[in-house]
Formats: sequence, structure tokens, C-alpha cells
Amino acid sequence: MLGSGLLQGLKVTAKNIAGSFHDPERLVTVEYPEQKTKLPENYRNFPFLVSENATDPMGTLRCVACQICEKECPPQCIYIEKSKDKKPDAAGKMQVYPAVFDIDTSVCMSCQICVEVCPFEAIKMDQVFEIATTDRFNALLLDRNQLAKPNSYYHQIHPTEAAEVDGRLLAERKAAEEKAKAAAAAAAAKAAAAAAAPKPVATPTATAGAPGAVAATVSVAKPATPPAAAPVSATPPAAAPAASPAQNAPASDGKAAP
Amino acid sequence: MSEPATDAPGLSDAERDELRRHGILLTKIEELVNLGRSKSVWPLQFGLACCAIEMIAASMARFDIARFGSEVFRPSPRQADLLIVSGTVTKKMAPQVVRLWNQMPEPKYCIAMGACAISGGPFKQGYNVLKGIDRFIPVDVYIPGCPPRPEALLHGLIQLQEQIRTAKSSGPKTTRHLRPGDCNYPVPEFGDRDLEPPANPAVWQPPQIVRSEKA
Amino acid sequence: MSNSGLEFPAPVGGSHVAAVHDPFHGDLLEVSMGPHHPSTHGVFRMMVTLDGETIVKLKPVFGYLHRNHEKLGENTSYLASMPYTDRLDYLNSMTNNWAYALAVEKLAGQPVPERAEYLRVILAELTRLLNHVCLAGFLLQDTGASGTPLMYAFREREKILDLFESLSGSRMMCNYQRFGGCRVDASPEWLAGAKHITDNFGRFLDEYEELITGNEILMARTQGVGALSPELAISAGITGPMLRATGVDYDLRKVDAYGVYSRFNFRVPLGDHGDTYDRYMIRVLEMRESITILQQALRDLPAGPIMDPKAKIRGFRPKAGEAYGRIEGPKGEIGFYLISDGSPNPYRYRVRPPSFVNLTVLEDMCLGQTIADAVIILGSVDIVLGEVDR
Amino acid sequence: METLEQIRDRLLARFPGAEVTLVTNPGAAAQHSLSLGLAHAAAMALFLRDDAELKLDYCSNVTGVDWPEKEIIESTKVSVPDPAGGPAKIVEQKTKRIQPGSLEVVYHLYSMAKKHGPVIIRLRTANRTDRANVPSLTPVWRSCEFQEREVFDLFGVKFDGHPDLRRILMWDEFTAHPMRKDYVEPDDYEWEPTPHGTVLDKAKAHYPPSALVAAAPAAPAHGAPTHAAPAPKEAPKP
Repeated sequence: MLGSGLLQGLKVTAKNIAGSFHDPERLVTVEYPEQKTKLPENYRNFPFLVSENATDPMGTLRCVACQICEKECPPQCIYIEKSKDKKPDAAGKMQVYPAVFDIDTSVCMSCQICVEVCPFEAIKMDQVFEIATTDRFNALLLDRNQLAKPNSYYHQIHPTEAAEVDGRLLAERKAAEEKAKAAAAAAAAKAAAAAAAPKPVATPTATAGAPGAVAATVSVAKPATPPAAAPVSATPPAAAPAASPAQNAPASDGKAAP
Repeated sequence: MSEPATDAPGLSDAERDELRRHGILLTKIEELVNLGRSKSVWPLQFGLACCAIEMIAASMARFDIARFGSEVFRPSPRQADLLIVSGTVTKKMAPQVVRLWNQMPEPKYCIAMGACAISGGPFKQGYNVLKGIDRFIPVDVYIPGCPPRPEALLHGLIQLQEQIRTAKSSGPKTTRHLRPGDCNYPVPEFGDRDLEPPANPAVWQPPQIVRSEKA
Repeated sequence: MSNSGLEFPAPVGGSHVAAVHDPFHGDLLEVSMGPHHPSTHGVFRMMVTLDGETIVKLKPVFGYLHRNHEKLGENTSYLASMPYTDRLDYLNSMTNNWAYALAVEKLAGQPVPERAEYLRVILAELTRLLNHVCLAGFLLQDTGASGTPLMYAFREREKILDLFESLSGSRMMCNYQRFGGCRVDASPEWLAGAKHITDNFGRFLDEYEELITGNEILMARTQGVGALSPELAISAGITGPMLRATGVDYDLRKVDAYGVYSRFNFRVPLGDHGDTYDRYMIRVLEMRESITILQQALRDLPAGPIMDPKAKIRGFRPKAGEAYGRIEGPKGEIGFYLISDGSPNPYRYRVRPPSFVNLTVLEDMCLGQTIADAVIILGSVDIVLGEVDR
Repeated sequence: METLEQIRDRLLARFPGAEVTLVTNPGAAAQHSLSLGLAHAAAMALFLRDDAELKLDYCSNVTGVDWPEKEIIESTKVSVPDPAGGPAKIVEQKTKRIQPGSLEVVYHLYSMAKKHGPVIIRLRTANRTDRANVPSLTPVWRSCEFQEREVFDLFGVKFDGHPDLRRILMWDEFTAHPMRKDYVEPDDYEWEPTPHGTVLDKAKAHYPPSALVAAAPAAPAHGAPTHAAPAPKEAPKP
């Protein structure tokens, strides 16, 4: 019969109208400003830089300005300048750090490739999307102060991923420490064997370096050594005294104007 | 909002808020008009690229842009208040976008939605991609993201509404359409290699880049 | 041409109106539809010549979304092109990713682990559901049913987008496939969610068909409108649901059996009139087949790694050579043609866009129809401008 | 399906005097192709389409490839006898050879009737400037119509016999062919806060070098680019 198809369609519409008052399947509207969708853990918007310590973000950036993300970024929206000097990172190792780290969010395509290629777990994806602005040139170009966010924030937005990353960093750090210890022991043995003359200074400093570093991890409660820095054996004594992030914080703060 | 209502002598914003709490609404015609305007921003039904799909998603049941009075997507620029530039503006399309903007009646507003509309975004190195629609027309709100979530578009729209609501009809913060000057923006022409001119210097002046952080 | 002694055929199809003042047609009216037109699915433009209301000539004008995808692909590394492929056909980023990954894997001889192949099938079929459901909504929008069917379509689309978002991190631009596997593994909860949506999708389709398919207005507007002959469709390289609506049995999931498609039991729906209604129905039927594929894939999904251990993310340099990889995207055959010269960037990077080639016959389908039908015919071709113009 | 060698031999037998060469693909895909001489290309394409054995009725993909003029340096080792009578020295001699540039059009053919493929055919133009012509295959496969127009637009290959050879993606007034390797895009690098590589070089023309390369003195605390002095657009240009 002509018109039966129309009536059938109207029946469906009527069913949906009625359903929209009680059936959760048909009540789909999220009333945005008051009621927010729960973002999935994997959601990504723009990158941020992970720092170990919230009180001193600039002193404890994981980023060592290796510029890999800058090279791999498909739309080339990252700009990094390496620092000329080195600064102890959260674990106390002397590292180059980014003197300038800019991300142009007006270009970024949220592809996450910078996160994938970063060997130091230093750059991660943020979930903030309410960033509409009227200021084209100033508000959309983020510098390192705006980008740095603490590891605790990372744990808050990507809990599973952050726990996994922390576990991996801890394991890598332990392995590096073992290696350093072994190397130090070997060096000490070598020194002892080679120079029979009583000059045992090398052994105490070398062993003192390792506990100092361990103490640093404990105090931060988050592991930090970048994995690629595996052969640390040569430097631990030098890095040890300045290592504690608590001490370090005010010293390096001068570079990072709030 | 924060600045005192200079042209209502004797009553500050705080006092007016106090009065409102007692049920006395004191307002000016200007504010009433602005309030009405901000709650009925009709966008142009105009999609360019990927972001247009998110714009459509924002108008559908899940996000429901109708809650902000903006569900009336007008196909004709003559009936629209808001141009949402949703996607990559290519050089081939730029003259048409400017023409649409010129055809919209005042007061009109422009939202650059997504990276491409703001700056050319990931495609900015392309030979046929305009590096931001603000090279030719003034943009009120920029929404970064690639593409921005529908909520981000709603957030941008709320910002625009706020801007409309606090607009002034006189004084230094007058809205754009009440300022003197020609409201017709020049439409670029197709050249043999690029648009001519490649930007409208009256609306677009890039600042100097100064990198301030020094080790 | 002449020295071969062969008689050349005139080009198949096409219009033969030379000028607006054609002596055989009297006064003709030339209308430019688009690039800003509510029914052109973006910034498409048609130069239509009308005799009264009847179309005597229609020339599509492209390029309003020409974003230089291929040039950018040649200037960046293989990996960096992956997120750009998301933005080709922005409704179906997962299948675009897969086609590109497949081409690069062919180029480099890169194997893919089994679990990744299954995940790719699951995501591609979810994408097909998403695309076809949107097409059904937009097509109805073009016939004048403003809003209502599109609301239903987008309600379902949001559910699939939620799945994509919780897996890949983004609603539309998933950037999920990698050369030699996938980026993140699907958790058991995610798979349970996918199963839930798959199982309920049939119910939605029933409701949607009840709403639309039997509708007299839809039938009157689409049946017999924009018919396409199988000969012309093959000659013009039409692929996807549009080709199968004319009755040609050519589905790359069967013909090439790429990935693990040979393991699934599914049918290829074929039409017999090649008109707009067939093109709509083929999509509805394909969605039903996609559901069976999804159910089989979700049931048989093996455990194991999702990335080939030898696959490289950074510093990927395939040996010199070339490869053409293609898959059955929701809109048709999407292919990538890559030439490598051994450097980190492809020497030539070419996308074979299905909807661009499918538009070849737009004029042939529209000739003799009224201008209002041109809108529906264009809607049934299912174009996305990001892919047409690249 | 027949191998490409067989197809080549049959083409040569059917079209005496035609040039057909097998182009091998060293990559893992091993998709080899046939390069056809331009004189008989259209006829051979028609043969490929209508041959009962092949039935390549579906031309999937048409694309251009630009091969610019290339300088090839070949080094050969030559032993030069020492005039002083000592042992002969081995000297490397470098010869420069200029490989002429050309444009190539690649067609990927499949058969929908027999469900096989691909057969890849390539047509090469004589040069990249005045003799960039190939015969159009649009009369053979309608699917070439838009794709050949695209190759014409982006690469500048002229297709003889194409029914409607106009620019398709760029506007009609555009003069260059942007997919060619030597194309120089227009300069619009006025605002490039994150430039590298070639973009950096281009952006430098618009900015004083201090802004892009070295860090400026630590003036504003927030570190964002200052918006204070919007210099006229022409000013930073050299």
C-alpha cells in the first residue's frame, strides 16, 4: 500500500522520541560544559614534556635535547635548541638540556610520532583540548615552561602507560647501575692490581658514587635515568654530590623563570 | 566584564549583581542585544575538510550544538552570522572563502577551527595550501587541534559567545562592524604561481619571533 | 595511432554539448554548483549545463581541497606519511593506514604477525560500517530528509568512534597501523566492547531499514535514477560498492585476498540495475556482511605479538624498487604506488583514490536527469574531497 | 596469467617494429613492468585490453614520475705508466655523463573479467620540456580521463588524443607543474616559528638571523614571541 513505508518510518521515529525520555540507549546527548565525556586513557591531543619533579620542572626535564622528535615530526612543529652547557638531571647525571623547546600547536597534527620515537620517554601526549583562544601568535606557540608537566600529571592522565614507562625506566636504570658498579669494581681491581702503591682513593669515591645515586631515586620516588645513557661507568664520582634533586632544585631554578 | 560600566554612572557591576540577586534586573539595551546575539549565532553550513565532519558531529545528537542556539546551519551566507572555517583552505578555495565572508551581513564572526584553518597546519608546506585563513579575513576565535573534538568546537563557541556578550557599541573596544572603514575584504586573484596578493596586510601582520630563553 | 592500422573507438560515454548556444538544444543554462554548496559533500564543484531542468552536460571541477599530499609524502620519511594518510579519506583513516602499510610492506618485504592482521581486519570492517552508515545518512540528507536519518547514522558512528578513540587515541585520525604490525594492542575490554557493538549493530540496521528502506519517497527519488551500465563501469575503473551495484563481481577482499580475508566466510552482495537505489542497498547489505566478518574475526583473534620484531620504526629505508599495494576500502580500491630509491623518503608517492576515479562517470550518470537528481547521484557515489583532491 | 616475458614476446610478434622492454623491479615486491615505445603504445594498449588471454579491461592507476636530468659520475681505474720508468700507477678517472631527463607515465592494469593482474606499462617522454608528449590511453580505458589530466597538471605530460586536456587540480592560470622535482614553491614563510632544514633557509629571508638561530637575551620571562612591535611586512625582507 502506498504510504505504508512512510508510516513505518514514522513509527520508528515515534519509538525514538518516546525512548529518549527513559531509554539510556537513546539518551545520547552529553551536555558538554556541565557534563564532560570521560576521555579514554589513550586519548591524545598535544604533546607535553615530562619532568620528574613538580617543584622544579625545568631542572628535572627528562628531555636531553637529542632532537629526534624534531627531525621525525611530520609537520615539523617542534623547534629545539640544545643548551651549550650540561646540567645534572633528576638522577644526577650531567646532561644536555633543551635551552629552547617550542611546539607550535597551531600546526601540530596530534599524531604521536614524537612520543613513539623518543628514546628517553621525555615527551608524552596531553589530554587538554579546551584551548580555544583569541590570540593567534602568542597563545598557540608553547615554550618549554608551558610544556613541562610533572610525572604525577602523566600518571593521572595515562595511568597504565605511565606505570609501564616507570617500570621500564626503573629496570633500565637498575641495569645501568649494575653495569656501573661492575665497571667501577673492575676499574678498582685493575687499579689495585696495576698500582701496588698505596693509593686507594679511587675505590672509595667510586663506591660512594653509586649509593648517592640510589639515594636520589629514593627521594624522588620516580626513576629517571635516560636509558640510552647506559655506559655511565666513567662519570659517577663526579655526578654524585650534586645529584639530590632536593638540593638541586633552587640552583637550577634560575634558568626557568616561572 | 571586569571593567566598570562607565556609561551607567553611579552603579558598578558589583552593585548591579547585588540588585540582580534581589530580583531587580538592570540592563542596557546594548547588553540585551548582545545577549540575544550571543545566544543565536547561526553558522554558515560550510565544510572544507576533515574538521567539517567534527563540526557535523557537534551538531548531531551526542554533542547537540542546539543547546547553544547554533543548530541553524544556514546554506546561504546572507543568513549566517558565523563562518566556521573548518579545514584546510587551499589557495584555489581562498578567494571563495573571502567572497563568502564578504557576502555575510554584519555583525559577523569567524572561527578558525583546526590547525589547517589557523596556520595551514600539517599541510602548510604545500604549494597550494594557504597558511591560515587569517591572512585574508579577521578571525575571532582559534581552536587548535587536528581535528578538534566536537567539545573543543563547543568550547570555542562559548568563548565567542562571551566575546559577543561583552562587546561594546562605542569607545575603544567597539565591535568590528561598528568601527569605521570598509567592510569589504579584497578577494585575492589567481596568479601564475600564487595568489595575488598572498596576504591582506590590513588584517595580517606577523610579529617578529624572539626566542627569549637562554641557558 | 594511425601507423598501427587499428580503428580507434571514440571515448566511452561523455557529453557532446559543445557550447551554451547549441543549435540542437536551443538556449541552455549554465549553472555552477559549488564549491560552496550544501549538497556537494565539501568543496566539490560541478559546471552543469541545463536544458530546462534536464542536464545535458556536467563537468566536475576539482582541486578546491588539493592539499599536496603527494608532494608532502615525497618530502618526508615513510613513517611521517602515515598520519597524513589519515587525512586522505577522513572518514576512514584505518583503511587508508592499512593500504599505505600494505604498500610499504610490499616494497620492503616486511611480514606482519597474525594478530595484527586480525586486528586490521576488525578495524577495517568497523571502518566500513562507519563509512556506509554515514553514507546512508548523507544520501538521505541529499534527498531532503534533513537531519533525521543523519542523526541515527551519527549516533551509531559515535559508538564506533569511541572504540577507535579508546584504542588509538583519536576519534578520526587514528594513525594506528605501522609497517609490520599495529601500534597498540587491543585489550580484552576493548575486544569485549567491539563485540558488544558488533552484536548490536544488526539491530540498529533493522531499525534504520525500517525507517528508510521501504520509504516511498526514497524509492521514487532513487530507483532508476543515475543508472550505470557494467561495461561503462569497468572501462571507467569504478570500484567498490558502486561497481558491485552494477552487478560486476569484483571485491578485492576476494580477488586479492590480502591479509587474512581468505579465512573468513562472507558473501559479496551484487546489484542488478546499477541505479542509486542499488548503490544504497549494496551498502546496507555490505554492512550486514561486515558484521559476520567482524564476528568471525573477533572469535578467531589469535594471541601473539602485534609488531614484527624486525620491523623498524625509525630509520626505515627500503631497498630501491617500487610497489603498488591496494585494498578494498569502503569507497573502492584504495592503492598506494611507491618508488623507493633507497633513501629515507619515497622517490614517488602516489595515492590511487577510489572516489576520484569513481567520479569519472558522474556526467554519464547525470545526463538526461534533472538537476535535483544530480545531487542524489553525487551523494550515492560517496566521495570525500580529501581523497578526491588529495 | 602469462608472464611479462610472454606478453612482451606476443606484443613484439603482433606489432613488428614496436619497442617493448622489460623493466625489472629489484625491490621485494618484484612487480616488473613493460616499457612501451610511444609509436605503437595506444595500439598495444588496445591489444592488451581486448586480447582473449589477457583481458586487461581495468586500468586502475595512472601516475606520472619525474626523472630529472641527472649527472652521473662514473669512476674507472686506469693504470698510467710512470714516465720515470717506475711501476705503473693506478689512477681513478672520473667521467661525467649527463643522463637526459624524462617524464614517465605508469599504468597499472588489471583484469576484472579474469581477476588477474597487475600488468604495469610505462610510457616515457623524450624529454621534460618541448617533447613531453605521450599518446593518451583514455580512448582505451575511460578511467584514465581524470588521472591523465592530473598527470598533465602536476607533471606537464601532454597526452595526445585526450578529449579534454585541461588543468584539473590547480587553477587554469597556474603555470608551473608542481610535482616535478625541480619545482620551487611560492615564498610564504612570513610566520615560521618552528623552522628546520629547507624551511629554515626560506624563513631566514623574512626574519633577522638572530630571531631564528641564536637565543636572544632573556628579556620577557614567559618566553613567548613578543607581539609588541608588528613590523611592517616588507621590513624584514632583505
